[in-house]
Amino acid sequence: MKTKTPSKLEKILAAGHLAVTSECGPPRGSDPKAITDKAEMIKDHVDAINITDNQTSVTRLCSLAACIRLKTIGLEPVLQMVTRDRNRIALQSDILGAASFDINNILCLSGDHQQFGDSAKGQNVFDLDSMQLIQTIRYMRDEGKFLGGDEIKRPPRMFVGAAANPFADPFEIRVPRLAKKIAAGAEFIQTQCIYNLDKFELWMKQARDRGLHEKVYILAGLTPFKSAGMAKYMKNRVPGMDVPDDVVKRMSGVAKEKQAEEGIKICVESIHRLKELEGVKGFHIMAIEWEEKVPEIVEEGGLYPRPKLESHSRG
Amino acid sequence: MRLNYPSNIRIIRVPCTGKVDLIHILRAFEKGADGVYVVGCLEGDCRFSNGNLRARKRVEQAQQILNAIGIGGERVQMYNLSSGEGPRFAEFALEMTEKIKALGINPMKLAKMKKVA
Amino acid sequence: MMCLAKAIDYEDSERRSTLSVGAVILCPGSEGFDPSGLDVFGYGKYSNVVTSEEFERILSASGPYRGHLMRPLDREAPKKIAWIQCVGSRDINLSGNGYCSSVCCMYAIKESMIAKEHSHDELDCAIFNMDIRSFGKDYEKYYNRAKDEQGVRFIRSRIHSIEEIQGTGDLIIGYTDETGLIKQETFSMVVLSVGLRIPDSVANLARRLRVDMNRYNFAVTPPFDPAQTSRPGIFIGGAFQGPKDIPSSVTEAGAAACAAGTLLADGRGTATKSVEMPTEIDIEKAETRIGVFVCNCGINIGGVVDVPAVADYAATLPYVSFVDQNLFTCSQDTQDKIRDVIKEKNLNRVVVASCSPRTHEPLFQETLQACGLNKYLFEMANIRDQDSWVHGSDPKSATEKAKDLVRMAVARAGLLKPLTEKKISINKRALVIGGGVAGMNAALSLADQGFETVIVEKEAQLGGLAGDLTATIEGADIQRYLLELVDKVSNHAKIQVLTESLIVGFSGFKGNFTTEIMVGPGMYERKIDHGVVILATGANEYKPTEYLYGQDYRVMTQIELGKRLEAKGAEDLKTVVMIQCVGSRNEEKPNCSRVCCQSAVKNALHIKELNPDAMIYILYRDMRMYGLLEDYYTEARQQGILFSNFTQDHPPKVEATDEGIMITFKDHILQRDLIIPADLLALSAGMVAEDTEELASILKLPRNNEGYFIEAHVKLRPVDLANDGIFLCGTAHSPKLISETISQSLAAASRATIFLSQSEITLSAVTAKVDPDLCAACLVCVRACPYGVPRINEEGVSEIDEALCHGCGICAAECPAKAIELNWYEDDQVMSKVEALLKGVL
Amino acid sequence: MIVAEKKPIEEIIELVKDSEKILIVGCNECVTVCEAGGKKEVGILASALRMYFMNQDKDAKIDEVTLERQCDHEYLEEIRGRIDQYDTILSLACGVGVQFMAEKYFSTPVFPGVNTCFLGAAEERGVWSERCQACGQCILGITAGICPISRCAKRLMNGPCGGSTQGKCEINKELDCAWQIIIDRLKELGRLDDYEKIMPIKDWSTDRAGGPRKVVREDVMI
Repeated sequence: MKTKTPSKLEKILAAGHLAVTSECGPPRGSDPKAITDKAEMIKDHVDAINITDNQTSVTRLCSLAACIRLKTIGLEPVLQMVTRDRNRIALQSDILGAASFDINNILCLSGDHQQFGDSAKGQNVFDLDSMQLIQTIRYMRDEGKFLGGDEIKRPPRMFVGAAANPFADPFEIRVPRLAKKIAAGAEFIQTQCIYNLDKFELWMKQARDRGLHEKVYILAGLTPFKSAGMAKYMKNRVPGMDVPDDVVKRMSGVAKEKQAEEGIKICVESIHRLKELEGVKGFHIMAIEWEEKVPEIVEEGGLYPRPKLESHSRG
Repeated sequence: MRLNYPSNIRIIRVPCTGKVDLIHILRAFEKGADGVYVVGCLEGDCRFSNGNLRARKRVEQAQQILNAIGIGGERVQMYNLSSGEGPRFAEFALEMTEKIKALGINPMKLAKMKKVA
Repeated sequence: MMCLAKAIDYEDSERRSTLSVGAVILCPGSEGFDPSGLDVFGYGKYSNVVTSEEFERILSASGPYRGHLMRPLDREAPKKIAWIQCVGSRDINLSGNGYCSSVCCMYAIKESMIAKEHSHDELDCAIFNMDIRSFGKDYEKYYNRAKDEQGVRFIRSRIHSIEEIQGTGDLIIGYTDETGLIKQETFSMVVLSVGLRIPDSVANLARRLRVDMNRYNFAVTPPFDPAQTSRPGIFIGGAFQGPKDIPSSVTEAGAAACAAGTLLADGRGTATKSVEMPTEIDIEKAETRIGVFVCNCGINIGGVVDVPAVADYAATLPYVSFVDQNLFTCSQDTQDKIRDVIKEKNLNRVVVASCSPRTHEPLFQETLQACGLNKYLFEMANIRDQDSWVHGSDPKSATEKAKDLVRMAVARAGLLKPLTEKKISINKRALVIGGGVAGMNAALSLADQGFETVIVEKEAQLGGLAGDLTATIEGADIQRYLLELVDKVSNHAKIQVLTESLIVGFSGFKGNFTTEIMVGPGMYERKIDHGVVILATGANEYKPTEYLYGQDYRVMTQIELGKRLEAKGAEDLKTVVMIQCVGSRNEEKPNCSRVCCQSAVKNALHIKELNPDAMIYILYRDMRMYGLLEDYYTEARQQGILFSNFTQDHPPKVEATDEGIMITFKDHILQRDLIIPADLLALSAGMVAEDTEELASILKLPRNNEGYFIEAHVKLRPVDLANDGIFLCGTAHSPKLISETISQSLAAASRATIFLSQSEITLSAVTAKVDPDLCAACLVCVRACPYGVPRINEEGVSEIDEALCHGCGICAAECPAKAIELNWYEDDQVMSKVEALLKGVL
Repeated sequence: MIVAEKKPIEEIIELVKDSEKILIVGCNECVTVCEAGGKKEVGILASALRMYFMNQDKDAKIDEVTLERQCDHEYLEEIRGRIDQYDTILSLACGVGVQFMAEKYFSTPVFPGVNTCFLGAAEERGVWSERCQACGQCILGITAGICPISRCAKRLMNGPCGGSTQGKCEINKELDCAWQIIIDRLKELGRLDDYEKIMPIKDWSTDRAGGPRKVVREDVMI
């Protein structure tokens, strides 16, 4: 498959490999070691690393700086960018900043509402929404222009991604919404954590029925449970999350000290099942504050070793 | 029914407690009343459907305001009884009188007395 | 003590007068049975045995113990009270009163509930009964509440002795329970639920009037003319016709009034004198001159309050031009005096400091009107009920309070404005909804009195449910009666009948309604203007889903059985079983249907008459053969009809076989199941109200859960609805017998006549009014009014129709723009009292 | 209508506690309709403040007036003659009225007595909810008549976000997800296909982002 950007992730996907990505949350402080340490743990087991952008609206070190830090140690970052905190000036400016460090992957999100985080009394921006951010980046890259119409000298060359939540309500528009994001210009999709595999398969089937799996690379999102408590929390407290009762039961059914192990097991089993599902082009493993377990999951999931590509060049 | 109750109560007649306005209650205190209480029909038995429930809400609003300005919300109360319950009327009169005695006179009167002295 | 008002002429003596009248209505009433003669109950011997009438006094706040629950012997609070039912009722042996007194079950339940409420500690109440007869509208729910929520115990039993325990005053009741076991239980107090009887004086009166009475001295009335005694022109209302409760008495009194009114219709208004009111004095430019009249009320006020001091004080108040004090301000000579003073002193506001406006305001207002003063320029200070009566021990405070009350009254009086009471003309036509026995009787009564009446019936024929009925329990032929009734109605010059008609719209107010009707089968629309509405929408027999009904031809309802007996007789019936309370007294339809016990007994007796060898079983929960119906119950037992009791939890089981319908039920004496093969199973199906959901919403009338319309007051206004000008009768109100239906329709017609016989009605001026300049059209009044009266008019401001306004003042208090005032209770009028009271305090 | 809410009496006292001559001015428009600042509320507040000052042993003159509207010069003029008698004006109008008053009577302190909340509707008496943010460029024609700008917590033009759960918003289970309603309504109108049309990036210049706005109607001016 032809690639449009210098992105390593794009190349791996285009070559037909199952891609593996993971993510790191930047620290709530300015110590760069917090990022590099996490990245070092997983760098050999993943193709690219997402850096979250003030996730759950809790203020952290900025995503862009953390991505640059990864770049400096030779890793492949995926810059997550939410439209909650920046207007179109800041968004475009940050995109150019990232491009200047040859950050080649970007994931477009709207972002959690600020009321969940540490700045509930703050304003939100939402000048654009995620769909429009995708369009903006594609416009900057493909047309070489700012939204205002002026020309960009050395436009960004980014592989543009979006999130999809197959489980949010209303279910009937989940696939049309995916189609909409693809139409906006999304080239890869990282999904919400999948626990309800049946429902995910149904979603994927509907996507396949429309041929969407051929227009975009879908990476299945997975998050291992550390404990039964976490499973219950995700089920009941996190909006848009679908954790079936039998999964919670399974986690609760084992002794406390064995629960972490069980969580990894569930995650690995999911990889094996989803690998076989037509349309799944890779996995996005979000081991929240548990990055050390990513290598184990990747290995057990039969996704190791990662493919090696000839050193990527600036095109 | 010639029951005895304290003689410090003056009744103002309204067609329904639903006619009692929050302003009426506040004005009474403004003019120096030590306490005000509204006596309506039993809840669920208002002759005009829900006037007494509205009165209760207004009494609660008055309590809030009186608390906020330092007069004391306890000085205003809502009571309910049916027309045949003379003894309960007397009980309420006694209860209210004792409540107000315990709270003392309208604090605005104290403020005025201080000023005169 | 002499009457200070000199209202009593102690020298007066008996005189004979002759009055010439066109009709007489007998309402002499009944009295409580005196149980002194019945040794078994120990009344008169043990002081803790009291009658229900005495117990009522014990519970009363104005009673001997001021409402504190005590027993007579030692003034101790009782812990356990027993009620003994049917003392002097349903009892041929001891008292000779074979009838049921109809009211005792309900008052015993009521007394037990109130006793529980009055008791500080847990009180155990037990009601010893043969059957609980809670047959009136919504009575069953009250019974259920007593039983299930308040824990009143109901013990089906027969009492054989009551003995006092020496020293404690407690009483041991010895009784036989329903299984025949002899038991005893100790109570702190026993209440005898005594029945009603006709006093000898009443019986003598009736004999003098040559009015026929039955063997219990109740007046005899024909089933289809329940207000008529045996003597033409003499009518009857209340318990002299048979034991009955308050709503029935009020209803039948209305029926008697209607019957008398029909007889005397030509004379209506010929003997009345109308009062000529002088033209009203315009006071708009006059300076305020207030007259204050302070009343001594004999010694009621004067004995406590220093009236001269109050009068002197009143004279010092602003705008007061005249003060007087009277021994009795309400006496006629004082009215004359006040009238003279108003004229002489040019008074334009009057304050009377006396008693309660509730009782005396209209009297004084008339005095004002008689000398041309608007009646709303009047104010009262209640220095009796609110003062002298309640502060008798402290005359000094009472006098000070009286001065305050007078000052407050004078302040308000000064702000009063004359108000005009709107007079509206009355459309003298009546609309009767429903053309059954109830609707036709109501229409006929109105038409016979000269009022044009329109009957709206949804079916193609008149008659309603009565079309399916054969005879009354007394044996009167219902079909013949109905035929005559339909004939009279159809041919009456003043009655218009619209059949196959549906009401689709309704508007207006008392005296001036407009109803839109689609008249079938052509479905053309008619608009009828009328002054009153009589609702007679009726009810139907419940179509059972229980006991194989509709699945086996041998299972039928009582109405169907009545028709079958008429058509086929009973020769072929060897065994008949009847099951009571089908579709009544259950979770879905909690009320008793009132008529089904008598339907069962009526049909059972009819079968026996046709085929004396037939075996008949009636399976019942409580036999509710109230009033004089009890005699038929007694007769049924004497004829060998078998009665067996079951409970709601253990209903009979029914199975269809070739040998017959097999009915399994528990016999309480034998304590085992019996299986009876029956040729016919009759289900005493209850009544269900006609479906009036849409009608109720068009007319905006409230109905209870079972779909019966809700009257203005359960006891005192049984045929009025809360909405003026709309009346209710027949089974649209609740299930009832045909004679009861006729009574109620006459009563409804009588109430309607009060309206229709006036040429105009005067509305209270105490209504809300909107200042359109202030109104913000916010809809708060529209949403807050309990009667849906305010509306935003074409000018975009709220408008309140004074003919519809009930005068509660809720809208005035809620209005955020302060654009609404309630006449006579305007904000400054109300607040003037507060300000006068607290003047100078701050 | 503009929906406002009464400020807590404590907060108002804090604003005016040093004043001696206060005129409380109500408004007979929106704030009357939403029961926050009409003649009735003026009366209640005036009485409460009079009592507060009396209880503080202070002499204060507190007067009441309710104007037809505080957002029109002509109505505000009605109090010009008496404005000098007061050292404080407490306006129970919305933020518009308070400011217009302050502009007009430049040398008299004007304080707000209500919090102006939003442009909304009365769902029933006592319950008001937001329906419009006055963005100046109405898109209701393409969003099935439901405004995502005022009713989506993230004002997403292409919602719903992943937080929409059982028709409710992620920020509050009581709050309807605007996009759920849009989708329901599109379905009802048989226009669900429209959902896949991407809503273009919005021109916010007619919103407050473009600075204080002004509507000038030459056609009605002389």
